[in-house]
Amino acid sequence: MQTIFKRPEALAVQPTHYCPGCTHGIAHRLIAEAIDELGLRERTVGIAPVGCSVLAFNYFNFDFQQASHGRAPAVATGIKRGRPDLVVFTYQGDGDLASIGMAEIIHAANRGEKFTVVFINNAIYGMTGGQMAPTTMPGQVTSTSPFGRKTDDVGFPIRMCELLSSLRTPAFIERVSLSSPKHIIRARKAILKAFRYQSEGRGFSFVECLSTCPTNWGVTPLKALEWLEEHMMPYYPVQNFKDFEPATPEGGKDAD
Amino acid sequence: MQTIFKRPEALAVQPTHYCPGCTHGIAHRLIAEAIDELGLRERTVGIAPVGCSVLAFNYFNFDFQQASHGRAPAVATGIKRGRPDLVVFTYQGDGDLASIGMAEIIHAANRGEKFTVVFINNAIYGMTGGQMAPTTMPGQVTSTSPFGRKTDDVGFPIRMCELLSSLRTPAFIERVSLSSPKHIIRARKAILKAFRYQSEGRGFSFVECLSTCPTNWGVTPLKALEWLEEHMMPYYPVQNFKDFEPATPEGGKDAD
Amino acid sequence: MAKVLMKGNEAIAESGIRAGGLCYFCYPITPQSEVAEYLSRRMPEVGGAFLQGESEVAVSNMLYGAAGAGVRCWTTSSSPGISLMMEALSYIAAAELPCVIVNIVRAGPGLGGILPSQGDYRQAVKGGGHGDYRCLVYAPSSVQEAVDLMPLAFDRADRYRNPVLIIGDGMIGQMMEPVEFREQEFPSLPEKNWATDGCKGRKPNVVNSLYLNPVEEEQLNRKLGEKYARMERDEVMFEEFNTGKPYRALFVAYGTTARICKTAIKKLAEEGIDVALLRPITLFPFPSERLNELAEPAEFLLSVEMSMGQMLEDIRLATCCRKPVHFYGRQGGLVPSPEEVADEVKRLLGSAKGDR
Amino acid sequence: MAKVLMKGNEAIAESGIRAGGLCYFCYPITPQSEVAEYLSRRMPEVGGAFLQGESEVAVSNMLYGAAGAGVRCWTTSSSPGISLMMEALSYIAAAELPCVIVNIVRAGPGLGGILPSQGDYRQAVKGGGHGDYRCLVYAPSSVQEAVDLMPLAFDRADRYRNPVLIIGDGMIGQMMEPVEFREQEFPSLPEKNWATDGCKGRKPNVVNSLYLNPVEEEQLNRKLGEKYARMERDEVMFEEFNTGKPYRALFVAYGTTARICKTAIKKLAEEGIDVALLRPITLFPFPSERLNELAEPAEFLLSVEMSMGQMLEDIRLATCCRKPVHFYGRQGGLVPSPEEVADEVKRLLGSAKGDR
Amino acid sequence: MQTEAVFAGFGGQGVMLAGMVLAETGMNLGREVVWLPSYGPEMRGGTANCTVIIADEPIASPIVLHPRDIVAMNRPSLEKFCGLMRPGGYVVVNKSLIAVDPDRDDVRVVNVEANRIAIEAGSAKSANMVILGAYVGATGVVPYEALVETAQTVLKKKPKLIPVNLKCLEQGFELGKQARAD
Amino acid sequence: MQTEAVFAGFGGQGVMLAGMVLAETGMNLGREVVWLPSYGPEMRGGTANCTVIIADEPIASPIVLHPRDIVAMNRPSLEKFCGLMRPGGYVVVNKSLIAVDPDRDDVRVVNVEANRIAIEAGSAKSANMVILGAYVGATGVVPYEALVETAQTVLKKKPKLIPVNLKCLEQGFELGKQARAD
Amino acid sequence: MAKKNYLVTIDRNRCKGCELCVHACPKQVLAMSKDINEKGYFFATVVSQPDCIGCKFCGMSCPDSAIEVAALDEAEVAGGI
Amino acid sequence: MAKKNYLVTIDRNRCKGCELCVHACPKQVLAMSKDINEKGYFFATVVSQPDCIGCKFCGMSCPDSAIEVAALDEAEVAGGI
Ligand SMILES: Cc1ncc(C[n+]2csc(CCOP(=O)(O)OP(=O)(O)O)c2C)c(N)n1
Ligand SMILES: Cc1ncc(C[n+]2csc(CCOP(=O)(O)OP(=O)(O)O)c2C)c(N)n1
Ligand code: SF4
Ligand code: SF4
Ligand code: SF4
Ligand code: SF4
Ligand code: SF4
Ligand code: SF4
Ligand SMILES: [Mg+2]
Ligand SMILES: [Mg+2]
Repeated sequence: MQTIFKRPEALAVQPTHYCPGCTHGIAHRLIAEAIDELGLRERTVGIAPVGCSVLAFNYFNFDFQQASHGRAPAVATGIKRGRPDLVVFTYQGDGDLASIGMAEIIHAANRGEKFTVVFINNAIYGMTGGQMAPTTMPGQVTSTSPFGRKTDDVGFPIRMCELLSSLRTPAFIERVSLSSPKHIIRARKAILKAFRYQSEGRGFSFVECLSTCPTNWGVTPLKALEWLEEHMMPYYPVQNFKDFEPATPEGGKDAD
Repeated sequence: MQTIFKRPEALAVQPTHYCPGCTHGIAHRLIAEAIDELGLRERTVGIAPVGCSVLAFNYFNFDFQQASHGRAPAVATGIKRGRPDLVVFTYQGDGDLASIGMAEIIHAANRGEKFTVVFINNAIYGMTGGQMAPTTMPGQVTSTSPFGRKTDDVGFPIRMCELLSSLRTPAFIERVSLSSPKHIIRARKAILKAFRYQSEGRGFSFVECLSTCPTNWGVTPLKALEWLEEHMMPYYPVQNFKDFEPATPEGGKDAD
Repeated sequence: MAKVLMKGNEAIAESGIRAGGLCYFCYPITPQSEVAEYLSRRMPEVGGAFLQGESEVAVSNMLYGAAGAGVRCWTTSSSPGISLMMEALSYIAAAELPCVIVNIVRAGPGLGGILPSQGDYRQAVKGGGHGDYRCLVYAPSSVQEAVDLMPLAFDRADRYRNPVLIIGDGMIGQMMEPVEFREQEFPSLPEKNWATDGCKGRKPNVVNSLYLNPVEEEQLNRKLGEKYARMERDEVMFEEFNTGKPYRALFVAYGTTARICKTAIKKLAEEGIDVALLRPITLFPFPSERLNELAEPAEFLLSVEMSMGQMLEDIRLATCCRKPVHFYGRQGGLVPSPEEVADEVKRLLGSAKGDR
Repeated sequence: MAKVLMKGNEAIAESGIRAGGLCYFCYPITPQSEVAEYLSRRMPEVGGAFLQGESEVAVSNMLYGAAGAGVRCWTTSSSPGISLMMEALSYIAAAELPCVIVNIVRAGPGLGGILPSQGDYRQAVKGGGHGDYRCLVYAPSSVQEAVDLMPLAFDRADRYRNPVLIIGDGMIGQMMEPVEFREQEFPSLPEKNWATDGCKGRKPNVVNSLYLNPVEEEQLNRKLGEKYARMERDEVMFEEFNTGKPYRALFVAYGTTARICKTAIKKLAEEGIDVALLRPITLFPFPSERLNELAEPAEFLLSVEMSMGQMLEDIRLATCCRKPVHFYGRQGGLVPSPEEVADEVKRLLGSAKGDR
Repeated sequence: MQTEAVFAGFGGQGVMLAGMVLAETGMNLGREVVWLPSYGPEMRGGTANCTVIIADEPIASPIVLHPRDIVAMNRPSLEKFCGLMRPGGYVVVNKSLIAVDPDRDDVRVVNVEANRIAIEAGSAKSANMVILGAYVGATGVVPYEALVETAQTVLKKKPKLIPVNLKCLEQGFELGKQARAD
Repeated sequence: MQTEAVFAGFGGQGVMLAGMVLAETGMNLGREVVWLPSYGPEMRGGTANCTVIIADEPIASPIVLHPRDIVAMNRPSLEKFCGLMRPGGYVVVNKSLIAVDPDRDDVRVVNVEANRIAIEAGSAKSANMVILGAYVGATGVVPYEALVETAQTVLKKKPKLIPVNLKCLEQGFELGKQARAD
Repeated sequence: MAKKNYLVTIDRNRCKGCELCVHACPKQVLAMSKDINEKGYFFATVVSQPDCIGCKFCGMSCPDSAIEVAALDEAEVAGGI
Repeated sequence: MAKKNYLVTIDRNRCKGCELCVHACPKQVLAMSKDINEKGYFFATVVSQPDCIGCKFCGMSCPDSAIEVAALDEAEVAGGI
């Protein structure tokens, strides 16, 4: 008998505190698989954000730091600048990365910091009880947009991949979805590539995972996946935005 | 005799503290002209940043607030949300807006806050003595990039117009140059339009002015203009990036 | 008006609106997000402004802007969020802008936990931002008091042109108590003729904290100093409990812990041990004078806190160390029980001398 | 090694490198940008890391990351920049990470001015971030002392696993004095077996300040409390001046103002008035015990500060208000002159009683 | 006089609301009340509980280490709180989900099959009303009529749910009263 | 003994460097020195000045309200500082740019046409060396040889500039010495 | 090539009953049980093991890593394990 | 249409001597003076007024708003103002 699918070694045995059907767990597993596959476990440091995944350090089998809200990219920068030999990734929610942490993610991306970001976009603040995020869909009801997100009041949802890929420096940017096995397979590849690029020293790599928050969306896990595919995917296209190209020589002409 | 060119009324008589040939003064005048032309002086509030233009409140003839470093867009948001009847603009340098203030400018832009931003990009921190900015050119020597900006260490210069125009909400985004009368005329038009849009309630308007810092670039004012045209303009193309289009209806399909 | 049963956070929200705080900026954080949630529904009804900002840094600067334009504005947050406001708070104080900031304190330091705490006393009272500035700091100990302090806070903010902090703990935010929204009368306020709301018919106004000329900056510092001295003279608020008859010990406690002390006092009274309580309602200014008087008959003072004893220095200063000042505290989200507190008093009464 | 004439900021930069601070993050701000400028040239030479971050918020979190990975790291900034680090500082203290933060204080509050000040005393000493935490705080009063304190600061940061602040004023940063880079010997440090530097051969490490279980959070608070008590016992540093013979008054001053007091003491001595000085070198822990002893023979104490008297409370606490404690200060970037200070002493000696 | 009751159960069992209805009833009667939720990490997925204090004098401490009464909707709640209650208090046990009995003999036990009764009454979600009724029936801390009135006001916005909830309340109340009489 | 000198002038006149060379000379002689710049708003475009203190004992206060000596490169500097200096001190005046005379008779005045001499020596930028030489010549605060040595070390990286600067230093020194003798 | 056989194992006490695996399985191999586990969730179970095609979709979809999939050797299948 | 005449006025004490106006003028109407102004700057002056075509480039380029341009009426020109 040969096991063809099981919990990866880099994932801790410890069960998670996530709500039933929350896709955070899927993203965790994909990361662990990538780290196992590339053999990076013993030199990896993960950065947990403030958000539902704040306790991520309990769920992986390698070193972790817990960062203040939104600042995981700065924390990761600190580690990488001090210890370039380590493999570092941040794991951040959309409130964390796209709201309070906007400056840090853009600057880390633009400096080409050599770490990986796994961005969990579930269009809401999960941890604090379902407030509006910058990624919340137009019309979506949340606890601080009780009448639905009004774009003439607070604008349209921010698409982080599009935003970051308007920068020249980042090496790899891709958006994936965790909504079905087909998409999960693509997500797995993207995450693997992001870590591989990092381990090859190729600069900043970023994977956005479209995710669910059944609890705060107020639907079942299955309905949440449907809602993701129906409402989020048309606005947040699942695709590669940037893949590694050798940087042009210092001061050279602009490739864009 | 008919005066065809003079100091606009909205500009204070008070001489500025700017270095000789610094284009901050030109930008000031263009703003004052726009405000005069639109008759907005008595209901305008300007926001001075932290940077060489920190004392801008002395140079205009209307109400002003001085904001903390990088937060002018938040300050402007506060004013506009509390007093939507006022006309508000921020005046920010590249260190202020593109470094420490990145989160605030992106979010104000994305919420479509109904104020105007005049962004003075001189590729350096002027006020503090010429440190590297996120907008500093590759290879450019500054007091904190003594060997020239290395893109493999700190990435490529950030292009704010490109970045912001990847967002869906902003109404008006244009880059202009203050390097010659021809460009100044275009700049004047862009700034006028930005204020007009605001006064019509059309949402966030943004004008980036390519500028000089002869003092910290270590060249004469004339050479500085040349350097701007030669080195900055190819990388920072002078053009309109976004002009007002009516927002699509709530929750409607994505226009991009 | 009839009483209604309300959660502290929602009661604060409603009271803020009734006090004219029609411009509210926030960033979600437990245990106070209900304020924002309530106001996101309620503000549109009253024509006020509700905005969830991108961060507490931004929110605090939105306050600066709105306050500078003469608008009654406020925010609520909790410990880590408040720390992010320190630069702006210093600016707001320096530019003499009125606003109200409610801190529903949680356990710290760092990310800590979300349970109640009083660990931000020093930050609030001694100043967490840079430079010489002070905030007026109120510490309600019931939902009703939180409701009552909101209009006062707005009034004093405007009157002094100074930020006002309200320090509650998670408990104050989360518990429900019956509340009544009473109309409060205040003397009329000076006109905000300094606000940047368009220079029509007057010279331009400037909201600013930059003074490159050190002489002017010194003047600002001294002017602010005088203002804080005025607050110390005029704004002290406290409650006394059981001070009418002789007592052997004096509790000093604020907010939730003061209520716990009251129960402990009742329990102790049943055992024939008389203990009194001074409850500071203003933490800055601290009720030093009254505390000094009340300390007189007591054998010792006992500060009961949900922190490591952050109020101790103020108690010692107030009493010139004439009486032993003891400390009983729980931390990390644990709340001292009346039983624990009563036991501590008995232990101390039994024992010889405490700390100086 | 021969002496070299160096600007305070550059001397601090060089000393930081020699102390092994090979990982430096910064954001420019006057009056300390020379540290960054120096290190941007020097770090590549020594194979260290130099990075100008996007903001002080980011920089302070870079420190958290690097310190957590076991790297000796540090930053320098000035007042408003330091305020932006308050959340991270609380995290760093809570996660027990070692790092050094130099604050070249400027006039505040708000944007203030760039001239020298001591207005951040309370922020540094009483805690500007949320929650119960403390930093070890050193206050050099010469360029040489700043140089000497850097290795000590790094050592203590590692030894206590705690952030260490160095508080200079703009003068310390800007003036040139001859300095010598002396080798300092320290007992060997415990291994950083808690650092997140790859879990090869051991269980994963976690750098964290979140404790959802209040019992654990309380334990953390108490553990930290014990650490701070240990600092208070073992780390007090101060200098005495002119305390060898009888004196009528005692100056208490740190940093630049202490030097001014020394000159005032000489001037006063010429007029036959003997005055002594206690100069705290550590602001936390404050040299309370020694101050209390030295206060004994003095008629009064005079705190000389470039602030509105932020150190007064600590002096009063140390001396249990047994002696009048007076205050002479300049603010806003103005520096008290020796003449002014001497005059104040004479005025006070002439007058009857001062404040309690 | 002061009574304190902890209402505890699984998230979603409606214990918070049950406590709120009780507190509001007390308030409407002009008495002093506090409703204090446990909030914190256990919110997500775990147990939920609240404390209701009803008193004649202003309530000093909102924190009650040893409440007089316990209302336990599930087994972990019973196990967590039963040991803390004061001797002589009431413990109301949801027998539908709790197979065991309280391990104390100095407290008065009220057994109610709250879920079964609710399901039979036509609303599986109203088990909280059954048990609230039982608590009030047993303790008499507030008059039944006042409780009903509050429940009606609380449910005002969902008038269709009123009858079934009142039915649950009543059935619980009767059981509670009986237990008291026992 | 302690001497304090304020070097003041227009930004770009090199007063800061002149002060530094003096301070460094003092240090090389084993004496206590402090060099303190005025920094602040006046940096941009306005006047610049620094204070150099040379003493035999550790220097207590780096702040000198009433310096002994003044070296004024332009008129605003003379006006700003002359009134502050102590009686008996030296005031060195750059006559090339300052038409007026110090309005005090209790100080010793040393007039030097620093700019003219520098231009004649072949380096318009070296007026600061002329005036530094004059100050040292007049006051004798450090030996001339030590000053020359320091100047040479400071200019090490630009060897071409050494001769002209030394020439300026020397001419200034001679004028200073003369003035002292006067 | 002979049809391969697979063994799907679900750790019932890790399962939170989200049903994502059930939904993900193209062959209806899985279903929710009527029992609850330690944590009080209705957990997923294997109801038609032989239909399993070893696509691993169930495991990929499970947020709680409660599922293992193994490929059985011919022999094992024959042995009826 | 007759050639119009223009009057360019430079506020010498506002001028910081940056030379931008001189450079911007298409007609070499302006030049730097050899004198210094109150602030110590060599200021810009008008050296060939009649060549001015009133394009305002000088004014637009001046960071210190030191320049005014006026169009002269026929009469004024005649009057030799
Ligand atoms: C400075 C600060 N502000 C606010 C919070 C409160 N907070 C905790 S998690 C969170 C949002 C999390 O949302 P997201 O990043 O989308 O993660 P999710 O929970 O959805 O996975 C917030 C605002 C905090 N802990 N610190
Ligand atoms: C919080 C904070 N950090 C840093 C500074 C110091 N500072 C003042 S101006 C400035 C940069 C200004 O550069 P830029 O925005 O490009 O404006 P410029 O001077 O070039 O016009 C900095 C970093 C400050 N005042 N406050
Ligand atoms: S609240 Fe939402 S994001 Fe958080 S664990 Fe639950 S489902 Fe997942
Ligand atoms: S330093 Fe640069 S940006 Fe600042 S005023 Fe001078 S030239 Fe302009
Ligand atoms: S491996 Fe595929 S076929 Fe087999 S149970 Fe899982 S999802 Fe169904
Ligand atoms: S996906 Fe996992 S957690 Fe969800 S039902 Fe299936 S086995 Fe259980
Ligand atoms: S208006 Fe035109 S032509 Fe006339 S001086 Fe100015 S730039 Fe020259
Ligand atoms: S552009 Fe203005 S400041 Fe510059 S030289 Fe001409 S007049 Fe003078
Ligand atoms: Mg989220
Ligand atoms: Mg700039």
